[in-house]
Order: sequence, then C-alpha cells, then structure tokens
Amino acid sequence: MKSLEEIVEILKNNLPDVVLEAHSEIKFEPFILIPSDKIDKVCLFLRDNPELYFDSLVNLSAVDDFNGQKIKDEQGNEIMTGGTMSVYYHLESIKFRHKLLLKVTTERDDPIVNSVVTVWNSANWHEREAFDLFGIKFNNHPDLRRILMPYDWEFGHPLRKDYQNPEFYQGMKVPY
Amino acid sequence: MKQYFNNIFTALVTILVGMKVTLRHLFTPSVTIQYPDVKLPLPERERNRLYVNMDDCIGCDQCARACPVNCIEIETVKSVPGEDLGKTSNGKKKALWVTKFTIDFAKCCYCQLCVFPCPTECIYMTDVYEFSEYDRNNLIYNFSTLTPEERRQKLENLEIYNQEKESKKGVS
Amino acid sequence: MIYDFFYNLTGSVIISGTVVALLPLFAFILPFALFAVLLERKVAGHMQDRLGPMRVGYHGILQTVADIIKLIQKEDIIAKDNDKLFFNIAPVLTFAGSYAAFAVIPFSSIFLGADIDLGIFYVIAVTGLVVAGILMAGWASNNKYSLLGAMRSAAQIVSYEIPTILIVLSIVMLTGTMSLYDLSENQTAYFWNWNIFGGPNLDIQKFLLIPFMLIGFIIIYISTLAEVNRTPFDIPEAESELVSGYHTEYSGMKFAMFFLAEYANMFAVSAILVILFFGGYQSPLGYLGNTLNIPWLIPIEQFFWFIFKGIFFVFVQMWLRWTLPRLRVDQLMTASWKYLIPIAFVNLLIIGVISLI
Amino acid sequence: MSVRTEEMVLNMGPQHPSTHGVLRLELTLDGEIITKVVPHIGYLHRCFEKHCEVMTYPQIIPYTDRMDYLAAMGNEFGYVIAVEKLLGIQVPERVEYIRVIMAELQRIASHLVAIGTYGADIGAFTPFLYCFRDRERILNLFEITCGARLLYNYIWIGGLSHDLHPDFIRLTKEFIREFKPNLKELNNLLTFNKIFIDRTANVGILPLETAINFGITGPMLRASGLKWDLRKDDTYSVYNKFDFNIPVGDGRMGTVGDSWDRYFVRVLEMEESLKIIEQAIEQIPDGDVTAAIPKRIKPPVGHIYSRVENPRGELGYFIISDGSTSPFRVKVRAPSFVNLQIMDELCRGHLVADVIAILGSVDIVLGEVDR
Repeated sequence: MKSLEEIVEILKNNLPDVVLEAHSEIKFEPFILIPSDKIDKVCLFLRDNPELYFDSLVNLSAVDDFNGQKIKDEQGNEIMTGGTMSVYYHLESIKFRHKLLLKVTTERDDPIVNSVVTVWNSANWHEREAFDLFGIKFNNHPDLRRILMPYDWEFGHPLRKDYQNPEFYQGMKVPY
Repeated sequence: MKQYFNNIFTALVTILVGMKVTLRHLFTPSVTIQYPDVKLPLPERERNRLYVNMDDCIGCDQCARACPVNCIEIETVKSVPGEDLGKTSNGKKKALWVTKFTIDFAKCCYCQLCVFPCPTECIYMTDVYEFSEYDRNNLIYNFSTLTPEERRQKLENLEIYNQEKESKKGVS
Repeated sequence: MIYDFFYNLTGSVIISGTVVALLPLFAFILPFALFAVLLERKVAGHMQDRLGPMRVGYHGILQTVADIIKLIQKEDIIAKDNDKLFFNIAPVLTFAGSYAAFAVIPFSSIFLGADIDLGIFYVIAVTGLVVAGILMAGWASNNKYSLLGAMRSAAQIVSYEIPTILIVLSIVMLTGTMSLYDLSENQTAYFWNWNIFGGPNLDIQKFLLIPFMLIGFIIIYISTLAEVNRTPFDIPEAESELVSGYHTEYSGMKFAMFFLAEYANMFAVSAILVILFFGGYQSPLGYLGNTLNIPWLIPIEQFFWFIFKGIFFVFVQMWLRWTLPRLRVDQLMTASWKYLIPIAFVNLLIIGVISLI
Repeated sequence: MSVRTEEMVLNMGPQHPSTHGVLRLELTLDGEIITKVVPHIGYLHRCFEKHCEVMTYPQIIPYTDRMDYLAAMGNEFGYVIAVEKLLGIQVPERVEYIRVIMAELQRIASHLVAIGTYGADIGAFTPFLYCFRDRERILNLFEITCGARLLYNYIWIGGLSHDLHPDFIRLTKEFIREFKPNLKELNNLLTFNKIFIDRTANVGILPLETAINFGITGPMLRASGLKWDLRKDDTYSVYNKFDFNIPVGDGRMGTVGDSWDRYFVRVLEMEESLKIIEQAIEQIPDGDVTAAIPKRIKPPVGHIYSRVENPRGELGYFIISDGSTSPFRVKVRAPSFVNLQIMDELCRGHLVADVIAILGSVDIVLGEVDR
C-alpha cells in the first residue's frame, strides 16, 4: 500500500520532465493531474515500476468539463467554445492493493490525448468509447473507430453537453 | 492406451448418468402452466398497470415529476372561488381542476416511483397485466373525469374570473 | 409377399408395382412422421419439465397435422442468388434417398417391398444419396452457414459409414446372408434367438458372441445416429452455431421434405438395427396367432412388433438428443476414426474367429 | 500445382441464436479456423449516460436496472452505494442485510442463465430449461418482495422500497433446500458430461497475465486462477460479516483458465452465494428499511468511483456531482463491455464451433455492453 504522496514522490524522482499536480484536497478521491502528452509515459512507468506495479486499468472515463464560453451558432443553438475536457484513469495494483486516480485535461475544441493501449489493453474500447461519445482523439490508438454509435454517424459526439440531435439519419427521423 | 479406454469409459458412464436424469424427469410432473387457461396468483405487491383514482387526485403534479420516463401528463386549471371541488378521502381540500391526466403505458416502465410521492395515495398499481393493443395510441389512458366541454368551460371560468380580478384591480 | 398378393388381385404388373411402391409411403412413412414429430416434441417437453404441444386436439395430438397444413400454405421462397436447379432438386433427392431404403425393409413376413439378396447392401448404398442431397442444398443455398453445414455433413456421413459397414459385415459374416428378409427369418421364435444374444444356434459360440454383439450394437447405434444427423452428432444442422445448417434457406414444402426425410431416415436406421440385432419383425415371446391357431394374425403381430421395436429405438434417439450436448466437428471425426473404426475392426476380427470355432 | 485460397468473412449476428443478443462478430475464417474476430457492438445502445445527465438521482435507478437486465439488483446496488458515498449516508443494518440477500439471489439467478444458455450453445437444451425453472423461483421471491420480476427498482438511495415480505424468509429457506439437489443434478447432466468437457476444456485458454492486462474481472478472472473478489478484496456493505470462499479455476479438466473453468467457477459461486444467503437470513436484524431515505438528494460537488462485484465482474460507477439534483456525468464501467474485448485473443486459432463455446463462457449481456 502506497499513499498518494509516496506515489507522487516516486514519480517526481523518476520522471523529472513531467509536470505533476497532486490534488489531495478533493473530498472523495484525490488525483494527480498529468499533461495529456505525457500520460502514456507516466502510465508505462506506473505499470513497470516494481514498487508501484499498477497492472490493471480499472476504468477510463472522459468528461466534458463544459467550462468554456457559451455562444450561439447560426441556427441559434447554444454551443461552447474553449474550455477543457478531462480523462480520468482509475488504476489499481492487484499485487499491492493500492489505487490511483490520474486526470488529464485537454483542449475542448481539439482534444488530443496520448493513448495508453500499449500499456493496458483494456484501454482499447474505453478509449474508443471516449472518442465516439466525446470526440477525444487518442494518439497511437490502433483502431480508433466509433464503437457505440453507427460507424457513419456524422452529427458529432453525443455526450458533449452542447450536442444537438440531427433531424434525420439515413432518411429516418431521429426524434421519434 | 490407458487414457484411450478411460475416455471410452467416462463417455459411456457420463452419458448414462445424464440419460438417467432426463428419464427421471420424463415422469415428473411439469412445472409449466397452460397460461391463458391457468393463471398464477399475483402477489400483493404486484406492479402492473397504474390506476388513478380521480376522486382523490388534487393535481399536485408530484407523480409526473417523479416519473423517469415522463409518461404522465397532467394539466390543471385553478378553480374560481365559489366552486366546490370536494375533499379527498383523507381530508385534503382540492383546489385544482385536473383537466388532463394521461398515462402513456407504452412508455411506462412500471418502476413505481410515482406511487410513493402521492400525498393522497390516489395513484397506485393494480394487478391488470393483460392490456396489449394493436395501436400504440390506445395505450394512452386518460384518467381525467372532465369532458372536453367541461374543460373548456373551466378554462373560460378562470379567464373570466381573472379578467374580473384585473378589472377590479384597475378600478381600485 | 405383398407384391404377389396384389398381382393375384389385379393381374397387372404396373398397378401392383405402383401400389407396392407407394404403400410404405402412405401406410407408414407419412403417419410415422406425423407421429414421430409429435413424439419428439412430447418427449422433449416432458423431459424438460414442460408439457409440449397442448392446444390442438387432446394433449396436442393434431399439432403436427396443423404444422403440415401451415407448411403447405407457406410461400416457397427462393432467394435471388440461389442455384435454382439444385435448390429444387436437393429436397427431392434427400427424401428419395431415405425413402428408397424402405423398399427392402421387411415390415412383416409378407409386407415386404422387394426381397433382394443384397438388401443390406442396397440400403447402405441408397442412403448415401442423402449426402448428395444435403451437399446440393448447402451449395445451392448460396449461404455460408448452409455451405459449412453441408460440408460438415458430407464429411460426417462418409466417415461414419465405415464403422456401420464393418458391423454390418460382421453380422453378414456370421449369418451368411445379406437379405434382410432372411436375416429376420433366421432369428425366429424367441428373443434368445436374436443376434444380440448370439443368434439362433445354441452352442458355446452363442455365449462367446454375446459381449461382442453388444459392443457391435453400441457402435452401430452411435454411427447410425451420426448418419441421420441427430444429437450429439447434429453438427450439420447445429442450430446454435450454423443457425440451421443446410436447410436454413428452405421454407414451406421443401423444408417439409427435409423434415420428412429426417424422420423417415430415423426410422430406417432403427429398422436396420432391429433387423440386424433384434430379430426384425419376430416376436420375442411367440405369436398369439400360433397359440390361437389363427394364421392371418401372425403378420399383423409381426408388423406390430417391428413398429414397436423401431419406435423404441427412435425414442432412444430422441432421449439422447434431449440429454447430450453436441460434439465439435474435429471431435466427431476423432470419435469415428480413433474410436469407432478400430473397435469395430477388432470386433469384426473377434467375431470372425469365434465363428470359426 | 497451387490452389488459390482465400479467407472467408463470416458475419455471426446481429441475429444469431448464440450471440446472446444483438452482437455482431465479424469472423475471418481460414477453412473453419478463425484467424480474426472483430466484435461490432452498439446495436442496443440506449444512451444511459446521456439520460443520467438530465435525471435526478433516484430516477436513474430504474435505468440502471436495464443495463445488465439479468442482474438488475446488482446494478442498483452498485449505483446506490456510489451515491450514498457521495452523500455520506449510513444506512441501517437491516437494509444492508436485505441488499446482500437480494444481490446474492440475483447472482444465483444470473449464473443460472449463464450456465443454462451455455449448455444450449453447446447443444444441450435440457439443462437450459432446468436452470430457468430454478431461476423462476428466485424471480418469484423478488416478485413477492417488490412486485417486479426483472427490473426491480427495489434498492433505493438510503434504503429500500419495501421491507421483506413476511413469507420471504420461509420461502427462501425452502428454495435453498430444494435448489441444492437440483444443482447436483445439473452437474450430473451437464458439468461432468464427457462431451461437454471435450467441447469446453482446453478451449479459449486465458492466461492470468493477459486477463489482468485486458482488465478482465469477475468469474472470468477467477477462472484464470486469481483469487480476486471485490466482496472480499474491496469489501462493501456487510460482506465482511459472512464466511464464504472464492472459487478459482484449477484446470481440473484441462488448462487453468479454459472455458470449462469459467463455467465451473460459476457453478461453485452459486454454492457460495447460497452459503451467504443462509448466513444472512440467520443474522438479519430488525429495523426500519425506509428510515434513512433522504428527502432531497443533492450531493456535494465531487466525484466518486465506486464498484461492486456483479455476477459478470466489476461493475463500477464513476459519478461526478456538480452540486445539483442530477449528476454531471455518470460513467459506467460495465464488466461485459470490458470482458468482451478479449474475444479476438481467445478465439484465434479455434474453430467456428469454439467461438460459440468461448462467447458463452465470457457470458456477456448486451444491455450492459451497449448501455
């Protein structure tokens, strides 16, 4: 069992070029904020370090933070520009029984995060889902396609907070 | 070679054991029932089609707000002074005409969330579970006791009352 | 013989031939198929703690009649890319293959289509037609699942014919005849004269033969099970893998033909088993007609016993079907080539040695 | 002479008897040997996570039921625990016991479906109906408790919708007594049948390393030989008060982590669940089950990841609250969704018939995969 402070300490000592921000003031689950282009490196280190050995990625969830500026588009729909999107990584070490939450934030308008599929295969479909529903692009993902929505869905990414349903899809009326 | 004969032996034995099981079941009474002819008794907490006792409904809209699928639609009109709407069975005074109370059973998910918040216990689940229809629109049940004419009249009453109030205000 | 009876009655070769040819179909196969389908469903139902069909008639006895009427009414669907010629021929060929076997099966000592000397050989030959029909159906359906089913079926039937033939060979070797009528007549009188109990000769040979006859019977039962594509060897149909295998694309009467062929085949192989091992149409306990001295009762009794034994083995087929899972295609081949064929061979040799004693 | 050969692409599903729903597997075949499997999902997508953003916390409970519809109690349980952690509520002891009883009954019911359909996939149809016969009795128990048979909306935030029915304890004891011989009979009919063993042993072997890397949880992970059960290893509710074993695959019929192990772990787990229910029924305290239900559910700002051991594996809810009455984001870590990823890895090199055997042993529920 390692506490968050110890893990942060190990990370800082071994990966000096990564800027870490530990948020231990959060009430339920403290997390470490990691730059989106370094996440794969950090994850690989976390998995392979014999002291930490985070061998399992429990969950990967993307979140639309919806903290940008609200503007109106041509049709009068409220959309958002700017702001961030976050990806949360819940890691667990089955061997040492400790858990860790990593967070990555990225630009909402052009969200790009490095993929961790090479570290944990379980990230594959989670990342596809995040791409499908939020539009977050994962660098180096082997098979970044839509997963829950139809492959030819061209009306955006539905879990974004400002998503608008299309009127028609393939000639079918969408709102029933 | 030992494995070879062992395979034959286990195969034959396990097949015979399985056959014994099925043979025994051939002579045990069946557990199914002939559904439309025989029906199982329903437990007392059965959750099936909703029913609204309109005599008790005060139009408070709490069931509609609790519904996760928005299958309940309620429209109320304020009563004007002098109209007596009666009381509910547990002594609450009614103040609203419930001009529309429909439940769309095609949408209803039978979760019972609407039953608990009701202050007068007028919406509850019955034991009717066979109510399939050929047309989806027939599944929209209207519980309101008011006819469309009455509804229009209530609306007019309210409008007249409001206008009077307005004019009174204007006068004073 | 039944042919002579009709010939004497009508005096015409054509009429009596036609009657004899059609008699098993209308007197036996169609009623049997109706009955067997119902039996299958009832057996399945009760084994699974259900009731089976209950609506049409008392306890659903008219259910299959209703099904047949439904199948006749159904539209005959032929998909655009099907090979029309083979698609239409296949069910007929399959049915013809299983129906032709009934020509030589002796239902009783007089109800016998043709008493040919190579009866058992003929049966094995014509049932091979079924494979051709299934292959045609699978190919002509132009459906990957159907094709896979048909390929599996061909491989399966070809490999399971070998143990069947080896066991048949051992019986033929012992009795010295291939005629099904003679085989049945040999095992006359009481049940200890049946081949499964070592045949009619009462000597040391009979008792030596009993265990090997039992082994032979089990092997031929398993391999005939495979030949008629019943569980655990129903991989050509394999409902949960190949949807329905070779007859996925068929509907209406053509599907009914496959269905009919399957049930006719089930009885045909059971009948062969009965003739080879269980005394054919012979009664196990002597005839009522003999004791009461009514000679015309004997063929009727024989017919009854034959049907009874046949349906018993059909029932066992059903029983197995509703008990066992299905083998995989490679395990099916293993079962045949590594288990059944070597054992059948050894069995054949031992029976040969015993028959020399 | 060389013969031109080409690989065949076979679409298994979305309408296929053995894909357990609307799953489409794109199989690339070399003869009958699988070279590649690509699962296509999403045919049953019902926008659960989008729905959650516009609904209040209690209203989400009926929706969680519909994810893994064979284990609805487990889904509610996981969600409710997550929200209670956010709110900081302590629920009465009796409520916890009833929740555990319900979750374990649900686990038996769910495993019965898994086992029964697995038998049907392999070709034995009769065990399927025997399993459903027993499951029906569990559903009857649920029905007398809360009135619904499949989608219960029974476990609420802070409590339960109803207390136990007066007959419940008696009927449950009766069920346990009569279910034990049925389980033995099932083993005789299917589990130890030679054909069934041949079909499943040494098929779809999942090594432990791969399983952990793919995030596999639940009976599948345990079949690969790891004693990992959230009920014990990350205990929640009152599971620490019961004495039960965690069955793991031991490769009795073949290799550790093959399909037979995955199947048999489920059979053993049903026995363990019976043990838990027996103990819980004995120990259940008195109390009011609706006392702690809060009138207004408005969790503070924050996020929580909470997980429970569902019949199919680790069911996690990641809930972000922005302080309003409806969650800002709910992400469900559905066990079937994660477990299904392994299909390609498991199936490669096997026959078409083995795909069925492997898929059945993964035991997916498409309602949960697609949410």
